Amino acid sequence: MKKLAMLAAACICLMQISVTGVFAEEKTIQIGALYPISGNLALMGEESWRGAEIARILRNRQGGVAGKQIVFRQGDASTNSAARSETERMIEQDKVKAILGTYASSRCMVASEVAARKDIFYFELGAIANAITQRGYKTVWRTCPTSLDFCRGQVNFIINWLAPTLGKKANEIKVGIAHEDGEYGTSVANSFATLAKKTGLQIVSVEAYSNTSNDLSSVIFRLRKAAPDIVVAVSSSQDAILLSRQANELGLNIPIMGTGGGHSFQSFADGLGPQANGVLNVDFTQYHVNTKYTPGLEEFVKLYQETFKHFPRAGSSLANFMGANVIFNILEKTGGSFDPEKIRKVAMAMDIQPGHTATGWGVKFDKEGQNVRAECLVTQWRDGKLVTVWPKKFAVMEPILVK
Amino acid sequence: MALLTVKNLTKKFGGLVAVHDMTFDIEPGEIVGLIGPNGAGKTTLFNLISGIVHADQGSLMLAGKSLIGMRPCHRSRAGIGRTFQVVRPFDMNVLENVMVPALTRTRDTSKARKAAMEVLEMMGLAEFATRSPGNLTLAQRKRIEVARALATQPKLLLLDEVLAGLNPTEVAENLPLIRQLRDTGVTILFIEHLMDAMMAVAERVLVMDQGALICCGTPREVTSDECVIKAYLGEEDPQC
Amino acid sequence: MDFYIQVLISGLLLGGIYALISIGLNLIFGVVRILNFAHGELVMLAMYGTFWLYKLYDLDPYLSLVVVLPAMFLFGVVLQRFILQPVLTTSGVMKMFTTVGISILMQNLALILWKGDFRAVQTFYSMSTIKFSGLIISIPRLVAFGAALLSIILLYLFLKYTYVGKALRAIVEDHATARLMGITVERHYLLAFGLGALFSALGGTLMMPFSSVYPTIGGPFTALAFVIVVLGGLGSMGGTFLAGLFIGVIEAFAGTFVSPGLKEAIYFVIFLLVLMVRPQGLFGMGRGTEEIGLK
Amino acid sequence: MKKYTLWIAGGLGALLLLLVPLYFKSTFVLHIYTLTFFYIGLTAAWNIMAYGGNLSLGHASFFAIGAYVGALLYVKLGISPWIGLTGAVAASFVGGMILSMPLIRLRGPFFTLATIAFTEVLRLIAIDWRDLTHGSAGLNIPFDLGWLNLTFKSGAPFYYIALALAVGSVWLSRWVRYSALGYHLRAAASDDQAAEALGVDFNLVQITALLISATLTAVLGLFYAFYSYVLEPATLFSFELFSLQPALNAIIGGMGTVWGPVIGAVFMTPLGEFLRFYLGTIQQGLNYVVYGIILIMTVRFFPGGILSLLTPLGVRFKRWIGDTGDNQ
Repeated sequence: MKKLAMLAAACICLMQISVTGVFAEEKTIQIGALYPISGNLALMGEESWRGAEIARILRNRQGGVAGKQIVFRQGDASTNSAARSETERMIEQDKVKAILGTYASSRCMVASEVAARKDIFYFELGAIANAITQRGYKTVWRTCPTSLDFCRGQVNFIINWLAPTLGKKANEIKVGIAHEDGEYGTSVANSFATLAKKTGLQIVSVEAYSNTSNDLSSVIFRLRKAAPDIVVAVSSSQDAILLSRQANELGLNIPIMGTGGGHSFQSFADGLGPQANGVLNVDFTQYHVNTKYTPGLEEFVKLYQETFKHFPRAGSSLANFMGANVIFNILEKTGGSFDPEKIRKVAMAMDIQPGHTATGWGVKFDKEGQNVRAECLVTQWRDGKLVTVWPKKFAVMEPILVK
Repeated sequence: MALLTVKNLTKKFGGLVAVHDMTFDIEPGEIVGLIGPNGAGKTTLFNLISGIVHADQGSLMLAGKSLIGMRPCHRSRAGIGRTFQVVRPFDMNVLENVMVPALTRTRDTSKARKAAMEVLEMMGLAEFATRSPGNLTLAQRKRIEVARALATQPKLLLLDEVLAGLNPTEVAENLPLIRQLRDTGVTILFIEHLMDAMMAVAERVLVMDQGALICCGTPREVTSDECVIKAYLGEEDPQC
Repeated sequence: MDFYIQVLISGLLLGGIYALISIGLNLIFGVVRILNFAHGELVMLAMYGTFWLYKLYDLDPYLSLVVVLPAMFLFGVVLQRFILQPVLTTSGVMKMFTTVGISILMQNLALILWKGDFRAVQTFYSMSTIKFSGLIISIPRLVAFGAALLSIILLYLFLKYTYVGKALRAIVEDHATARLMGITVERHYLLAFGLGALFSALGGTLMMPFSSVYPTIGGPFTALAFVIVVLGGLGSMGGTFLAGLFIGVIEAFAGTFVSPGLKEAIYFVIFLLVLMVRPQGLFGMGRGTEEIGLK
Repeated sequence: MKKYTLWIAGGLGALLLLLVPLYFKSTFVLHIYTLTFFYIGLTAAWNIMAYGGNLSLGHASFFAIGAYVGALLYVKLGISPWIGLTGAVAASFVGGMILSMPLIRLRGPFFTLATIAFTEVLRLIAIDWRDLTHGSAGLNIPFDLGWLNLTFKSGAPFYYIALALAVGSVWLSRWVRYSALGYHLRAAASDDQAAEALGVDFNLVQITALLISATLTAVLGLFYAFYSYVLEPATLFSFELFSLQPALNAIIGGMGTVWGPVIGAVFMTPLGEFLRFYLGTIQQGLNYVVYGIILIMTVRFFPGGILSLLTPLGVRFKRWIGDTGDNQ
């Protein structure tokens, strides 16, 4: 017993050194930026962070918020337990009063829970799980669409464009779902199922596959057997290419509609080449869109290329850019103060019509803090570019049906 | 009532017959030697008795209870202690090495520690208790093997060449030990190549050759039996 | 009916690729007795090598073999010589943890150097297929299957008829005795690790036409290779090939007729059962495996 | 007087540890301590099996079994986690018995592979069996406060729970090592045939160690589930976090000893967090590169772990206080 106690004394001083890196407090607005920038979500985590970073640089060039420069306190949510300790570190060590972030729903669930329990504002700009804004926390807000909005975009497109094109009524359309079994794929699959019931779409098969699996032939075979009119795919990253490749290899001539994630990556088209033509995708706003309704998009892309030396890799940076600007506008109106009541009043009063932000979304928060005017657009890969095809207002090309 | 009764014990490794149809008894309190040329099957017999190797045929009874099918750990608890020809100490200090078998008899570590110390004192190893077996002489390590086997409070102790590799003075020191062990009530069956040690200590001797028991009797009878001599020295035309 | 045949064919083709990846591990695990946790990373490194040769010098994946294979052979030798050789005398556990360190190092260096992007190679033949009587066979996968078969045969002949091959097999059975027979065991370890890396590279490169690479792709390959090597039996090349096909077909049928989510679980269960019933593997020769913990 | 220095230092250390939550209000620092205590417990539990020479890389399976059983009993049936503990212990006992079959037949790397496969099977089942475990969507533990529900507003209660768990685990690990089971395990590890010949029932001893280790891990898993209030298979069954990390702590701390794994956990856990927020933010993945290098260097240059560095100090310290060097 005596040895344990002696050891404990040693470990306390060890821990003192390792955790008290307190940063100096200057005249700035400190906001926490929590994204998974290492681990298997590193790519999309970093892309999402870049969107918020561009918004911060732009706003600071225009004088910052209420005369103060905005400073991001960086956090790496590589795992759930990392998300938790980073959130607590940012709140205590860096004294941030608001945090934005996250891209991955499970990281956001943990981080926003920690923030809510300390009455610190949590602005989610990219994670789509419905549950994030359904826990009744006053301090959790979300500017981007939920997985239900994704499915609403898909269902509307299927009913209003695909059905007439195929000459079928809504309840005759057969839909197959192939989704990775992580939290992203599961939440979209569940949302789609609920919406399909309401609108009469028949779901003929739901195939969940492990996101570490390197072969999807069995998914293709089961879809071939079910023979749906369209396959709704929810792929995390490389499984998007894998699905399309093996669909072609094994003769599954059915149109595929992705749900963001792997299908929104430029490397999806680069890897597939001509096979990618015609693959549909529902996601945040992409870059080939009718810019009349997305003011500020060109400016974002210009600054992104200036800062990171290449074209944005996915729509998630744009979504984070738009969300960060919404937060900065709120803080502008509250004069830089993070007082919960002030922020809540200003946020609830916000009322921007669709087509007046960089992503084309409107901004109107419901009582649970969810932006109800965030919607998903249907895009299609055409000659290596992801062009918006639906709804008509945002479309730059007519959608085509490629078997 | 014999302590150990062996009937038609046979063991084959593939085609090679290691032990062939052996039958013998050992009475409680006896010191029995086991001799034979290299490869006669002596160690295999020890492995059969201690359960490391399972017999193909024949029966093996200890104090009336059959050992066939019992795993080595249960045979040890039934009363069979054995040492290995090549010493195999655990990587712990000497006292702990002896405590391991002692702890199969009692769950209480302090009782086991006391019992182990007693055995070490008897084997004259008490002062090396906290040393690691690695830096002790071969003779001392051999005695640790015996001490470990003794700590299981065996009825029958199988000693596998405890004197091999020792210099004459060490042999002289260890020799009385065997009789001393028997006086504590343990029956001893021991393999040894040193004839004078065998003659001095063994009351009865079993002779093995090519897996078979070719002769048994007092040391003097055995050394004058021509089959034994033939087995050791070989001869021009085999008649025996 | 041809639906079942199609599932069988795709299972066999998949099995061929799995065998190709596992041959390297059989050499390393069999000869050098190291539970190599960085095996999947060797495959990943070769895939990145093929990708960059394609992206920067427009070199076709199949041609890039000329560069990737020798490079990976050298990498394997260097890895064994400077990182694993010094710890060879420590316990099996320490060697295993060294390879875990190597695996973590390689994954994150890949993340730092080449970012988290998934990269794919786009060639005219990656989508080409042969179609007859309703069955479809993808050509790049067939090439990979052929390469696996060829490698097994070549390796089998090498191990059986060349002196070096016999030396390696002797080491697999009992490296202590092999040393007594005058075999320079350490030098053969270098060769075994180099060959292991080379065959893993062959697997990685031939997969590029129909697969994409990202830093953490190695993990599932490592687990898979262990399952196949143990099922196939240590040191038995034929065993590895048949075990690879076995797992490929199991995965295809389990995924199609049970559930795609559970196909990996099913072959891990089979792995556990075989490990308990026949630890030396379905086709292994059993000898020489006591030393590393088989009853 | 010298004789009591150890006691005084010990007492002081214990007192300091108890006062930490009062001095540190910030939950981040408390979180680091709590996480470290959890890892001390987990490494000590893992170490119990290591005495017998069996290296499991599948302890995440027992950790997750404990977490899920405890959480599901609470969320679905409203049974307080304190009662749920019995369920967690029972479930991990069953898991342990399943894993005991390969344990008897296999040793060394092959047993380690069996533990990895065992965890993988459970992880995939947990993901696929959505209506029980909610799969990857995750199981949230509702936020109703109270000791009975193991949910608190401040970080202090869980600090003390984790501290108690750590002390308990280390005590159990120490008790096992110096008990009959401990000696038999160490004997079986160094020479199983010789041990068997001396009456050590090899299979029984190894299975007992496995079951103690499994149930202790499951208990820790349950408390961790309520501490982290979001359960999902990817985290709880994670190979890196709960199978590999305890083994790493033990290796770097000092294998097969009682205090080695404790030192390993105390050294590695804050280091992991420290590396992440200092290096991780500078360059993606840099912290893991350093982590990998530390691992390779430890195995290469001081296989005995930190403890082997400390023992010379320990010996000098013992001589200083005139201790006759008992053999512990």
